[in-house]
Amino acid sequence: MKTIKATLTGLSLAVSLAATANIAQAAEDTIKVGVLHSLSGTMAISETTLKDTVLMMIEKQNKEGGLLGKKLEPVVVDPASNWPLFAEKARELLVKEEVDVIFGSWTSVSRKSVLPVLEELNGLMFYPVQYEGEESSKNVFYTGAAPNQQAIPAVDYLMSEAGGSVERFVLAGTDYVYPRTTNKILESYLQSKGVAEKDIMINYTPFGHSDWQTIVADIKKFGNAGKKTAVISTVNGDANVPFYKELGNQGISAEDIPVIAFSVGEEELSGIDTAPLVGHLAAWNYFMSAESEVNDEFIDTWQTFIKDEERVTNDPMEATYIGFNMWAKAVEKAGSTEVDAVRDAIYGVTVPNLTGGTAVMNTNHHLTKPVLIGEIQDDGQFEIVWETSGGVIGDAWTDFLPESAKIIADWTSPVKCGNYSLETGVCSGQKYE
Amino acid sequence: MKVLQRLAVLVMLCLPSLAQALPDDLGQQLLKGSWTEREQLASTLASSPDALSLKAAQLWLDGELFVLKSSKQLVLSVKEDKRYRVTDLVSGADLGLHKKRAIKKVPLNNKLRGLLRTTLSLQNLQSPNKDLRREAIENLLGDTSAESLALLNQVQQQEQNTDLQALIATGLAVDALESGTPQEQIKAAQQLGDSNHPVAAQALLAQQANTDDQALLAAINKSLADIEQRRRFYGAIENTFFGLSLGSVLLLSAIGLAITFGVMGVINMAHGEMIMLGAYTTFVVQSLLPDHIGASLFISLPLAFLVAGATGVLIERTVIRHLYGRPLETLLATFGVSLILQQAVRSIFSPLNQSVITPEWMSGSIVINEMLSLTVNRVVVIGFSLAVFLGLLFVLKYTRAGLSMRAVTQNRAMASSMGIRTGQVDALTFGLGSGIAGIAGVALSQLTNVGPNLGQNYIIDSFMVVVFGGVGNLWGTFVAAMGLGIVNKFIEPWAGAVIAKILVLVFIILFIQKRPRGLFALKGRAIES
Amino acid sequence: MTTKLQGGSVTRLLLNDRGGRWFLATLAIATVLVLALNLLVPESSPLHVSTYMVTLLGKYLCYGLLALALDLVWGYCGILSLGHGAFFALGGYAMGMYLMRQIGDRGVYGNPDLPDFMVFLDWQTLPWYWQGFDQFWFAALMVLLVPGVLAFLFGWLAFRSRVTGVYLSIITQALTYALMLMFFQNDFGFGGNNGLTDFKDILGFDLQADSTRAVLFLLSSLALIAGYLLCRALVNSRYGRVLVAVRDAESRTRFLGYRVEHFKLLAFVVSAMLAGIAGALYVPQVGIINPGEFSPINSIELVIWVAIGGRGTLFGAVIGALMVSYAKTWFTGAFPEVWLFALGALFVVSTLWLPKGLVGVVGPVLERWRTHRQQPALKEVADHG
Amino acid sequence: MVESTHGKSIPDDTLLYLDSVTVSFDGFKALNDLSLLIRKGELRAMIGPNGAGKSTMMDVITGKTRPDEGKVLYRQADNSSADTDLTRFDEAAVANMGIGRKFQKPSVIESLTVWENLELALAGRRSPFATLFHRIDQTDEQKISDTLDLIHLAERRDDLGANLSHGQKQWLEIGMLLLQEPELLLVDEPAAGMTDEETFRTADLLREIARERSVVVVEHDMEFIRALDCRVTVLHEGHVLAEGSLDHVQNNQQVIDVYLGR
Repeated sequence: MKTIKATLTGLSLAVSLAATANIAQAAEDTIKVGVLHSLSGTMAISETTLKDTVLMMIEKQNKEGGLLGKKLEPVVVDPASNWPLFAEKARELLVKEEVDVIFGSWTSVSRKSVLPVLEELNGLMFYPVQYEGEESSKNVFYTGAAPNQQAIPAVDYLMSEAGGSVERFVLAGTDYVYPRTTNKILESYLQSKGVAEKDIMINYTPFGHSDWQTIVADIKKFGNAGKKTAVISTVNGDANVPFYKELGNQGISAEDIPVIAFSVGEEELSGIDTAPLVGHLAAWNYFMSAESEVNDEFIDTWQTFIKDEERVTNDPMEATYIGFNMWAKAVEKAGSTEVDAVRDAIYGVTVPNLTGGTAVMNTNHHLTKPVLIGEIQDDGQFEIVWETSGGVIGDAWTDFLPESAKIIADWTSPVKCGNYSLETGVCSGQKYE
Repeated sequence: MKVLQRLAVLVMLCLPSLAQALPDDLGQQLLKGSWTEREQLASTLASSPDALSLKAAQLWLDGELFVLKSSKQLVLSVKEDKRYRVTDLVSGADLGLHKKRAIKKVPLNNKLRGLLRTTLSLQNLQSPNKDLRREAIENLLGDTSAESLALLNQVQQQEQNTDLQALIATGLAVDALESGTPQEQIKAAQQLGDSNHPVAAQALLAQQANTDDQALLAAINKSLADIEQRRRFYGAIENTFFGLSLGSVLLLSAIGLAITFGVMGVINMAHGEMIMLGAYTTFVVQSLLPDHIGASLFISLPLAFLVAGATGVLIERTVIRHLYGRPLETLLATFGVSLILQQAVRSIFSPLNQSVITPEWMSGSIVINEMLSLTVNRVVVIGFSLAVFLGLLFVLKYTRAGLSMRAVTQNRAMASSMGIRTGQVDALTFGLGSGIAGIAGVALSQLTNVGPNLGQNYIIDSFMVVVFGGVGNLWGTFVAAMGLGIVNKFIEPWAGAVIAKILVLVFIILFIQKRPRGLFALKGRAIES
Repeated sequence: MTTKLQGGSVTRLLLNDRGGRWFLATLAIATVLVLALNLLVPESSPLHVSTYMVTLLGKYLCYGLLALALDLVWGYCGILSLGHGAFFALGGYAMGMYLMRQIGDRGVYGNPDLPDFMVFLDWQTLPWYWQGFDQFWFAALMVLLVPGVLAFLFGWLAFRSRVTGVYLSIITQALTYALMLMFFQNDFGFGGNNGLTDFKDILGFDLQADSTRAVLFLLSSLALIAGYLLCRALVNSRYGRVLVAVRDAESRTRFLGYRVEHFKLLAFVVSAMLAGIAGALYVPQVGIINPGEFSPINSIELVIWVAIGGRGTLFGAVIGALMVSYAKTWFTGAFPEVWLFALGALFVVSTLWLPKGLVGVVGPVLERWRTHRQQPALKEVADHG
Repeated sequence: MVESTHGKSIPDDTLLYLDSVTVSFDGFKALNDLSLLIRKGELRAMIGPNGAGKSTMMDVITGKTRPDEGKVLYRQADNSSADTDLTRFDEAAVANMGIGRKFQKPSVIESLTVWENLELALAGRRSPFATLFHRIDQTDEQKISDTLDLIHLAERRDDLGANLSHGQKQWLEIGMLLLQEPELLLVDEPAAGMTDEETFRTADLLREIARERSVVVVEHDMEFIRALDCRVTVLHEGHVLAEGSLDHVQNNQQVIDVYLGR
């Protein structure tokens, strides 16, 4: 009942926002903030929340007097989960709306689609989602986790005493770049840890895969071989619900075969009946259950903003929060919203993250932040069972793939390059300046 | 560690329990202590003879044991709207209302959960409840410490139930295979060959690796072969079951379309959204009656039928009515309608997926034996899809309404001249098709996401099924759905999910070449019309 | 001489196609105007057309060509293909592969032989089906051949075994759906979900340069004009009349001694190739091609463009494509939260009140209005012919 | 001389010979061991109650339906030596061998003009590419306008097929048949929905045509048959019930029984 009422108000809010987004264009001398998240199509499920988060941050910032004495003005567009449309919309934001910064994208492909536009028009985008790495663009700041800020620690935990000293691994993922890369990295990492080939099972499924009977049955058989087994899931979005439901029904409990997921957060859980999932894991840089003053405050502001007491927060929201605050700080520091100035100003900027520590923007455009492992609770929350001591530096180019091990990213002189090959000393890829 | 517990239990089983209170700083230890320390505490609590500690252990396992941060007391808590009513574990004294952040759940991870459950379950070796005993014995299997062996032997005397005796026998055999005399080993090896329990295979493999006694090896290999054979046999059964259940999902999603598209010839792109409406109805019912989850599905079925059906009638009266004889236009219009419905749901219920709870009676699985178990919800869905299919067949064949529906769809002019109100009938037919889709939605809400994209995920498959089966032929739809389901499931194991799907599509394309009007096409002159 | 002759044949083509004449004229003028305002007028001036606009329009024109291709088979031959997006996408991939190879060692891994996505899936060598795509002529050939051959095989099967109506529509849908699943696979060697992107330049011209964009836009426009004339020539010939006969009375046409399947096949293949070209021009302008283009929904939207514009009029299809695409661009920007309502309503309303599409409504009105005023002009054209 | 399966001998001037043809749809025998012989330049009327198999027979001859048993032997004018078995060819092939068919319900191409309809039917190469570059020449135009006069549609040459009256459609279709220049015309109920006046003109026309071609007419209208004044075949339940002059068959007891349903 409550949800419905809440969502109804949500609707009215949405409409009014849409209105403002247009009218506001008339307003003079504001700092325009582009919001490039899918509000329709398959990705709307995840991205709409981030759109609202940005709007909340902007509202908050304006209450505190805006930036450089100007008000912030959101420009919301809907790329409709259509990848070419992302490029088109990005261009529209930069050229037609002349926004000073863009917060947006979720899927890798949408980012890849926007990238050339950003680089051509020297735009600035903050990308708030965990991703496969292997990229560092001059015009993008990656505030989500790189593989070494999620996958690697997760494995370490599983192999640890507390994690149940797992010896056998199922790498289950949706068949696209993020899982492919992550699993490649994990594979070589596991082997470096002395896990045998036969103790690793890799399985890929299409997007939105809904019939998991066979695969879950296979996992069960794989797990019956005696050794302690765990599933590392990079299964994406919609496919998760049927996956977990099947796990529950085939009686695979977290104690027998724990599943640790990199794409399942509070938001996704809010769409699942979590009772059968208690004990399954997730690795993120933030959990709603994290205990800190800032987090409590953030949750309160969010729930009042979205007018829903039950509404959850999640890791990409924190990433957006950090990204936004860093940008704001950098703008203050640079005294302008001019992209190059902001970029130079933002390196080394630290802002509090929601888990109590601070996040630092490194010169490879990735963050330093802590990694947490949480166990799913029956209330749809995560119980934090493990966390890294201090922050982990986001690594754009993983050390566990032969080709990318040679490459580093550093946007300050002397390197000034997103993919600088230590071997050849050449900066390949981007071609500006 | 294990040894320690087992010993404790052994002692406890023999001696009368002697009272022993909880340490005062237990709360403090549990909260601040390391995971290893917690494990210590867990096993002592769970294996202690004292009732209170056992209760504490149980609560801890169920995640209902809290610590009041201020006083570090172990407490229970009950939610009273925003606040939590806290009572002391030991004294049961009421400690008043507190904010959520004032209390902390006693930390628990999978390792602890396992530890607590196994240890506690050992208490149940004597329990009158068969399943509890089974669980207890399961915990002893494959763990060959002398103590657990002693326990096994002990329960073997008392156990009456034959299944459980078999289970115990397996456990003992595992041990014998590992550490018995050669004769015992061979006997054990042969014995394990008849067991379906995974530990049997594990033990055999383990022994196979580190023995060089030829006789024993022979016995082991024979037993392994037997087990493998049985596994393959049950695997095939399981696969067929998977196929049927996938088929039943296809059938459910397609059957409504078999009417709106198959019978009426409306290329109904909004069909998926009708399914979606049904699923959302379930969600609404559950959120309105949170205390009657068990019944929610039964309440939802008629409601879903009404909601989707009514929407269907509305669509038919406002849009499709004007488009008869122009099937392609119906495609465009209904596609528009589907966009509108999706967005409507997105706006009303938020774009997030909604959580639909699976009632108790539909979760878990029916265990045939250790090698084969069928998940309950799938069984239910298969049965349900059959029921819907037959019901629909009945309505169309043996009811007046069904008769007039067929009359109108087959010869509109004739029907109307016979005094049938074609307009009404059209509306009813479309409503029926949509309603059925709604019902399907209720069932699918148990298997997959309930979200704005739900419909999109099923629409294409639905069309494939209907067309493959032969438009306008319900039996065709049925056979097509089940057939495709099973084919898909038998390809999947060796080709993988994606390739399986692709192959099925290619198969459909080629099949249509052979039978350009689907499986159950009408021959002869009828083709012309 | 020859030019005059061609001019003559073109006028003859358009002699009794007033709508077409106007359409082509407007298109040509608009193209020139846009280019002029983009390249000659300084950015500062309000008249300046931004490169964003040019690229956007270029994209629309590609959609237009695609819609034209579908109208040839659907409007004139009664083949409702729900999988035409597949041919578009295949053409796009062929071009994308060329652009990929053009990157050379400027990829992020600086590997001269392999595209980036192959490098981090540590493929060692270039798969055979990528050979030759470093040559533009080869890629260009493939842009035509791949869709053409697929259409030929598919059509040959389907038309020979007389699959018609909704059955045909559904298997075309199955086709594009299967292709989508294939291309989504990373093992398939086309970049999986990310597809092909991060293009640098085409035939040595920087893809991000305004001039290159302008040229691509111009090419799209020319392709559309040429495509239109080709289709017009087809439907005006006796062949075209047979197509119409097939659409209206297939079996009758058979009894007249025409091999219906051959006629369908030719139209289908030509249409597929046009779609391929559209895709090939589309990719360098949007800068990415990924399996999403195969999604059945895209093909359905394509059908809707044609229907809204007016089926069986060729230029109607193009107009429909331009209008709906523009509407989408505008809606998604103007009311991002609720635009699907608007689009959905547009589809419903237009099917209810414009059964013959825009052209079907606007056409006759203009016709009447014109017949008063256009007589002399018409004679003139006629004299040329 | 060719031997039929029944050992019956076939005269040399045979154009078409159905040799014990059987067709069944899901058990129901539409044609039951039907044998029929058409001579060159013959005008033949076929009558029979509904479901007698008249249309199915035409389907079999024109290659639309494959018979379960039996052959359809066809002797083209040019090579009278070899007989072709039509059952091995499809509609287009059969049509191009010189067998034209007019349907029961008139089927002209509605969105083409009368002229275009006729042009479409015009004998000539039928391949897509041939049609692509086909330019109509003087003689063809002459042929078409002659036909237009013959079928009295000269003044409607530029109207769409859709806008013709039922009768006119029938005529147009016959016109199309003629332009195909077939050796054998199969005409299914040409007089249906025609005024008496039209009916008689149609009869004359068919007799006219039958001078240089063979014509098989299926019709219910006895007046029309009488007007044709030719050999009549009565079909019943898929085989020949009686054959001979109209009077002869009308006095045949079986025929009477069938028609009066005794």
